[in-house]
Amino acid sequence: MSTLVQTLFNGLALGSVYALIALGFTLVHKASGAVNFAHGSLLLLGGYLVAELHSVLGFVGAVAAGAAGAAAAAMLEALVLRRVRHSGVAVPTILTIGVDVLLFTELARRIGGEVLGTGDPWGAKVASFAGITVAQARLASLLVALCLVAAFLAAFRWTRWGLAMRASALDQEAAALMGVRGERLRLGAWALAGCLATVAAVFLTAFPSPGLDRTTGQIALAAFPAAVVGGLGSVAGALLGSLVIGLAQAAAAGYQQQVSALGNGVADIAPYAVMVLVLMVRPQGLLGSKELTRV
Amino acid sequence: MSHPQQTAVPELVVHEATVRFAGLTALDAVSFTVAPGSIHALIGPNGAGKSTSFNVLSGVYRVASGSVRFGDAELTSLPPHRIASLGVARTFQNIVLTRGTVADNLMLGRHTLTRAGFTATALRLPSALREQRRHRERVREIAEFTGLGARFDTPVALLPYGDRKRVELARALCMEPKLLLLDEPVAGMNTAERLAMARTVTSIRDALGISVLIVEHDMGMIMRIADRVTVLDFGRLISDGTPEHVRKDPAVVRAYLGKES
Amino acid sequence: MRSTAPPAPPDTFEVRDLTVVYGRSVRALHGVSLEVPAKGIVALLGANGAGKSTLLRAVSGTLPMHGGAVESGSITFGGEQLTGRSPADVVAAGVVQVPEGRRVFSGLSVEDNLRTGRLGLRGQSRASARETAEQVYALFPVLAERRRQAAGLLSGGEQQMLAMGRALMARPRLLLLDEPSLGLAPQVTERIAGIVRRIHEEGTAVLVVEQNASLALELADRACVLDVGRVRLAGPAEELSRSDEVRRLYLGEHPDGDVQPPETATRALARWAA
Amino acid sequence: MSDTPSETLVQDPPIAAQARRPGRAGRLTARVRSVGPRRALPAALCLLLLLPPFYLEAFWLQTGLFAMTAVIAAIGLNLLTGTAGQLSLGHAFFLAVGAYGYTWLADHPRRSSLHPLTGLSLPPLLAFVGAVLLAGAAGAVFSPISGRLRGMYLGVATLALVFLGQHVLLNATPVTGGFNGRAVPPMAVPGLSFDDSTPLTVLGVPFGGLERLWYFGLLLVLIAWLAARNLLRGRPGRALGALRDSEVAASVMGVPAARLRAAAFTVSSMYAGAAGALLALAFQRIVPDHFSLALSMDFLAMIVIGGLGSVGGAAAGAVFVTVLPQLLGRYADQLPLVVAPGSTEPGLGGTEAARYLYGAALVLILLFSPDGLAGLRRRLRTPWRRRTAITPLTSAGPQSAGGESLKEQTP
Amino acid sequence: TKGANTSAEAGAGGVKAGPGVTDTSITLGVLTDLSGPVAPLGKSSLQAQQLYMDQVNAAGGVCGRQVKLLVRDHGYDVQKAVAAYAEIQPQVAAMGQLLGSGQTAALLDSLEKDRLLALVGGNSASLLGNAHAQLIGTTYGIEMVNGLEFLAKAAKLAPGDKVGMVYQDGDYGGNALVGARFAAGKAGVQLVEQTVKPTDTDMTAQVTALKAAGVKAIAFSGTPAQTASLVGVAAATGLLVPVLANSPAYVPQLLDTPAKPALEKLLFVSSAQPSLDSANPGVQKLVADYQAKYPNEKLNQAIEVGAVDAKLMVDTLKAACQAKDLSRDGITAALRTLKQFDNGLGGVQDYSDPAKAPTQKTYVLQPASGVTGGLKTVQDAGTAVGLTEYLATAHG
Ligand SMILES: Nc1ncnc2c1ncn2[C@@H]1O[C@H](COP(=O)(O)OP(=O)(O)OP(=O)(O)O)[C@@H](O)[C@H]1O
Ligand SMILES: Nc1ncnc2c1ncn2[C@@H]1O[C@H](COP(=O)(O)OP(=O)(O)OP(=O)(O)O)[C@@H](O)[C@H]1O
Ligand SMILES: [Mg+2]
Ligand SMILES: [Mg+2]
Repeated sequence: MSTLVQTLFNGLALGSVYALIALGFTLVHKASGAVNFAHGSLLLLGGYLVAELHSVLGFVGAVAAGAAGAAAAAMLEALVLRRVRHSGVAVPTILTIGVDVLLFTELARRIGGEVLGTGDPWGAKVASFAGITVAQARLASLLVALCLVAAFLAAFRWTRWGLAMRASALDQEAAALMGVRGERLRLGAWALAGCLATVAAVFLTAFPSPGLDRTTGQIALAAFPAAVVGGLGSVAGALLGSLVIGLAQAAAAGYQQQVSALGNGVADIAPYAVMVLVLMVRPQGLLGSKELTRV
Repeated sequence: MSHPQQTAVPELVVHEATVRFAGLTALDAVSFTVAPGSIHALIGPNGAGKSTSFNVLSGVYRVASGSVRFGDAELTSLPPHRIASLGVARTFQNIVLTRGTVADNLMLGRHTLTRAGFTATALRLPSALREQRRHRERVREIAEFTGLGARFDTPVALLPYGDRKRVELARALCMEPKLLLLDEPVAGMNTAERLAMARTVTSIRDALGISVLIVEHDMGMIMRIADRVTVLDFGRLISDGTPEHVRKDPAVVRAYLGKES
Repeated sequence: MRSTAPPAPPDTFEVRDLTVVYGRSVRALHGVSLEVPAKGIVALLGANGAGKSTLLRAVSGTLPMHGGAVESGSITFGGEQLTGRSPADVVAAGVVQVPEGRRVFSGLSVEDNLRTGRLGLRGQSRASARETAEQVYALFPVLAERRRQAAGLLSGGEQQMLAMGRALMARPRLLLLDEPSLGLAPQVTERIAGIVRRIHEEGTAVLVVEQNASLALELADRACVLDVGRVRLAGPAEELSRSDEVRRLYLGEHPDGDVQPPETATRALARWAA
Repeated sequence: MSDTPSETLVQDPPIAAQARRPGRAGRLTARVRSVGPRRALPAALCLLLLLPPFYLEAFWLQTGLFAMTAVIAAIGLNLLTGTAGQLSLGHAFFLAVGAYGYTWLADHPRRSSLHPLTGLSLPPLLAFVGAVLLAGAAGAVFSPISGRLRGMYLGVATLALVFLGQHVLLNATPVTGGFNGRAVPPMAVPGLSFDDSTPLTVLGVPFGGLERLWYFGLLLVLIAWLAARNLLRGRPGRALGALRDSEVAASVMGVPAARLRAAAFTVSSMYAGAAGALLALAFQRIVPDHFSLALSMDFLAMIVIGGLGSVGGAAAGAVFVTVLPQLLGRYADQLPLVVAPGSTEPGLGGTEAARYLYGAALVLILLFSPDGLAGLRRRLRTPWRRRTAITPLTSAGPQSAGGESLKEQTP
Repeated sequence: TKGANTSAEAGAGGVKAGPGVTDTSITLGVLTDLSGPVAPLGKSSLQAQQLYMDQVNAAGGVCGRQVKLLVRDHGYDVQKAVAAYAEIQPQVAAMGQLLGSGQTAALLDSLEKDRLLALVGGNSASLLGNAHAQLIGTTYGIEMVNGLEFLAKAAKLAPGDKVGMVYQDGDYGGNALVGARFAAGKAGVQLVEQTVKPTDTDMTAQVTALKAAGVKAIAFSGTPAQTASLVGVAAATGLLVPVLANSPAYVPQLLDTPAKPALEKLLFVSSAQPSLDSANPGVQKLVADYQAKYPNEKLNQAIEVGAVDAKLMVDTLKAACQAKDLSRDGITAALRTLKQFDNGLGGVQDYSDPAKAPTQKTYVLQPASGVTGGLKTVQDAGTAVGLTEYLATAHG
């Protein structure tokens, strides 16, 4: 029983971090139509900055600086992509691969074989309740992620910014004709994605993970199935999809022995298996709506 | 090639067609018949369900109840591409063209008339080459006919609105249809161009003997070319008859024409 | 409209010697000049491909999105330079365009579509937004019924009304309409005319591109006919509507009845022998 | 400009419009006609490609073969992405199916160091064809998803193939050899085996396995190239293009959307299968590690760098993406600031330098020429012909093409 | 141009030479990772190798020839490794090092075909039996068998107790698993198995499962980052049991993570190499020389691997020189004459049989901060009681 509860919690905690990544990812996708393959490197950058700066600026300062750095890098990337914004989605998408190569090479060179701590305040502290023991960092990540995502959902639904984002995602020219400053909007979305990635990096590398190493950014890959399971482009979907993926992964890992017939390493493919199953039933994802077509 | 083109143009019978969307009945038990070889107009206020009827006829929407028969075929149960191969072609109210040149778009219209599959095309089998050549000639003929001859190799992205509308018509013609569905073919054209289009439509009917179902808000054009007019309002049929009859029908005047007529 | 004209009064909209190219080499406008006096209505006529939409794009700053650019010339509104400004700047200057082909935000509800109309305005209260929205709903009752429906699912005409309503939400000082009557039922077309007149009376200048020339000439004080990127005719609307040329081409009135456009239907289409 | 109507200036608009048409249309046809003499160039290139086995070392031959596999796979992916607008990140998986399929079909059952391996002992040529069909079948099995999903969505969904594929490769030990992979039996045509066991000397140059394989690879590339070009210009290519721009319009024109999309996916996976089998032959040993997501992303980069929708572009992109890192890796230590591997001096490692240059090249190419190498070529060719080029169509989004074409949306 | 074969012929000093051997030099290939995920290890090891070769060359080289390293970085990419191999293969007499199990697997047949001896930088038993791919030291399986015997004592395991086995999928973990299963069967304890992927860094799920199963000890073969997580989570959730890890699972940097106290308390590492703080003069000299030459580099166990690797190569070449045969076959044959190879760090290894691990002895080390290399020795080199039986039944 407590294994179940523990597994559920692990899944939710993991899912909440995925949500932060998937949200950034979705924002960028909505704003510029591109899939940002450099998102993992942005995350690594944010985390690296926090790790490097926390001894000087303190944890909070370092997170702020890291977020600012990642946001700046993201904006830089957006500025690069700007030049090809009229070239469909494939070109900017591949450009992000190029940016990713550059960013990752540099960061990997700097990080080398180190495992860097981010000086987070939770350390190895744990909390016990309901018969389970969980890292405090995980609790914090769950709370922070839920608040951030809720705030985003609200902003998307009700603020002018959200409306402009949605409109611009649907038809950039028409949005421009309504006075939406698409450029600014896109830069903002990218910057936000950078900030979110930094927050995600901090939680990803906090205990029980050992710290930041050069592979930390790879986790961003899990955001792809999360976003798709939820329905690409839907903000609420990104949250739901992330939780589903997180739970699936935690369950596959936690009940590894029970599913050993499927081969080793099921936890790693669980997100993708779930994604395929969901898409078979609902091609548009859980919260994505069917394409609205009118002719 | 045994395309049903040579056989006679059948009658289109719409019977009690009903289409519902969440909380809205877009078509409410609508029935009308398009006689073979006639130009039949479908008119009505905005949102009356005209385009919805087209969508039903071309298989894009499914009816909640009712039937649409085109000769022996029951269209309501067929997917769009099957309906297309029965000889039903349409244009779109909001122009929908694909990338590429005018020629590319028109050749797309030949899809159901041609057979070359992946293998034949990849290997450039003689049959595929012959087919391509033959159909391209016809396509050029249709382009000339619709006034697109000089724009044959122009990318459609560069065409102005009016020419794009013509490409739509030409593409539909390229399907060698037995029933041609035209959704607002002259919207966005000036009067001279409208007249030209009206002539084109009549000439198509006269030359090919096919049925044309046309949706248009330009009453002048409808009066001039239509053999019969069906009027919809709020998804219901409110009048059906000759242009003269419909024009004088008080229900139509109230719902649609307003004081103008 | 010549350079001898006195300095433009405030809020006069002026296009001077505008030349526009697409993709470096396709020249769509050649030195076009045009003026919309303060609170005037000007109609822009012309055949397909004459460059009407291009002119409006140049004004609203969306040319780059179509691979076009202003090569020379200037566009001013109330003395303010609009040439080369971003679309948002143009909107901020009070110039709002209803684009060709509706371009409503298909995934947004009707209500949200109307809200987007105010995105270009700063510091407007919610109350005034709601008030404006109610006015739009009053103009187009269908839209009120469909508040929550996704705009992409509206019928063509309904979308046209929405596009118009959305532009009105911005309370523009100059409204650019690209074929407002496109796809509208006769009754609604008349209503649109009424609406244009009304907002004009409230002090908005209007530049309307319209294929329905009788409507356009009836509405407008002045008109301007474009032909292959050049101004062919310009003058008071009444005068133009008396011109044989305009009557024949744009009003469909010709002494000989039907026009015989030279290029189409030269030869009947033969049946396809499969 | 006069304020009063001046009738003398008036012309019938249609005629006026017509008058300026020949200009553009004429230039267009001129461009089309200029294709003629260019036939000579590809022919010369083909001849040139016959020479390397006589002059180049094994390293270069192998690099060349890698490039050929990439060319085949990229052309196949381009059929899907460039034409149908369907994104696939699952190509690594289909390469794996081809590679392992060939090996399994051609190899004899044997014991490796750890596990028994199965094999069907088919003649290699037959096994090659079988591998291509197997990859096609794998693609067809995915059709419930590949037929229903569009664009970016499909791209992300196909990620699953890579990861699920890796899982299978690692776990289906009897077929795949597990983590260590398995050795690839050499290609053989009746009378000649493509390995070093039967010595063969041509014009004084010993022709080993790689040299022989080179020509086999060239032949495959040629077939793949021509078939793809024909497909793109023919009926299926047009229908796929229509599907990309508007599903509804295409289906109303008689195009069966789901079936055609699935078919394109299948054909493209067959290309990948052929590439995979050739890759296996060039490698002589296949391991799961190689068929990773990075490989899939490389393919995507290839076709975009080459220029979406162009067969030659895809090929050029493939060569660019495979050969550039090899070149850079080999000669990087001759760059300034770069130190030799293992040196004590501070400086950039060669591989890192190569990565930077590769990343930068990717970014710069696309920034300078968003329509890829194909576009670059067009631009370089035109200056003396007054750059009449119409704005490249690849840069016209679906919107500007279809005017009011449909869009995806998720409110 | 092409076709001119460098066939074996007698050279200076009447020594038969092969590819990569001239009258003045012997070229050895190194295919390693200097930019990828195991770059830190690859780099340390390469530098130690270079250090040793420099010393040998300064003393006159081998067989009157200078030993050169021709290094290629594959960045842990299989295709790059294959390509780089094709490039350097014709120019080298032997491969001084070949790092990465996937890379090695991909090149096994080529090595065989080119009759090229390669010293492999991974210790999976699956390499045993290959005449040309030679692993150095011991196998992961032997590390586990020896280590688990220690663990059984440390955790006071009784028959019927449960022991967790967390391993990374693939060659490395697979080999360790074989050893762990054997040792568990021997001790009568029950193994609770959990797998991880190389990219996982969060071991919460595994620990949760192990805790639920009630394990008394854990055996682990994975990456260093995973070690930190595993031990950290175990300690935090109150699963205070000893953890035994294979040698690649630890790097000194782990002592900078929040898991440091737990690591120092619970982790043990089984390794064929002594810890760097060992009193052995060979180790001390290595450390001193290395620090002198590379003052800014961090120390880790990989420098021992590099040093042993280099010494083995040099001893082999010396033997080949004595046999007057520096051809590839001559070098391979020379390796097989090294029955009593002194690795210079206090160990003796036997390279005469390619099917056997060169040594069966392993140390048990424990993380300790403030110590050179971050590890201290808790048990000197030795073999487990059941090891002979293990070697007889399993591969190694
Ligand atoms: N897919 C859909 N989902 C929801 N409502 C729809 C859908 N399609 C059409 N409708 C609604 O059905 C009604 C009829 O639409 P239709 O497009 O048929 O009108 P129409 O007669 O063509 O009008 P118009 O002349 O303006 O084009 C409209 O109110 C429209 O909003
Ligand atoms: N994106 C573009 N790239 C290149 N040429 C273009 C582009 N858009 C329009 N053109 C060309 O510019 C000319 C003017 O087009 P425009 O759309 O302004 O005409 P219009 O007067 O609005 O016609 P319509 O009444 O059909 O809407 C046309 O010849 C057209 O081919
Ligand atoms: Mg309609
Ligand atoms: Mg226009």
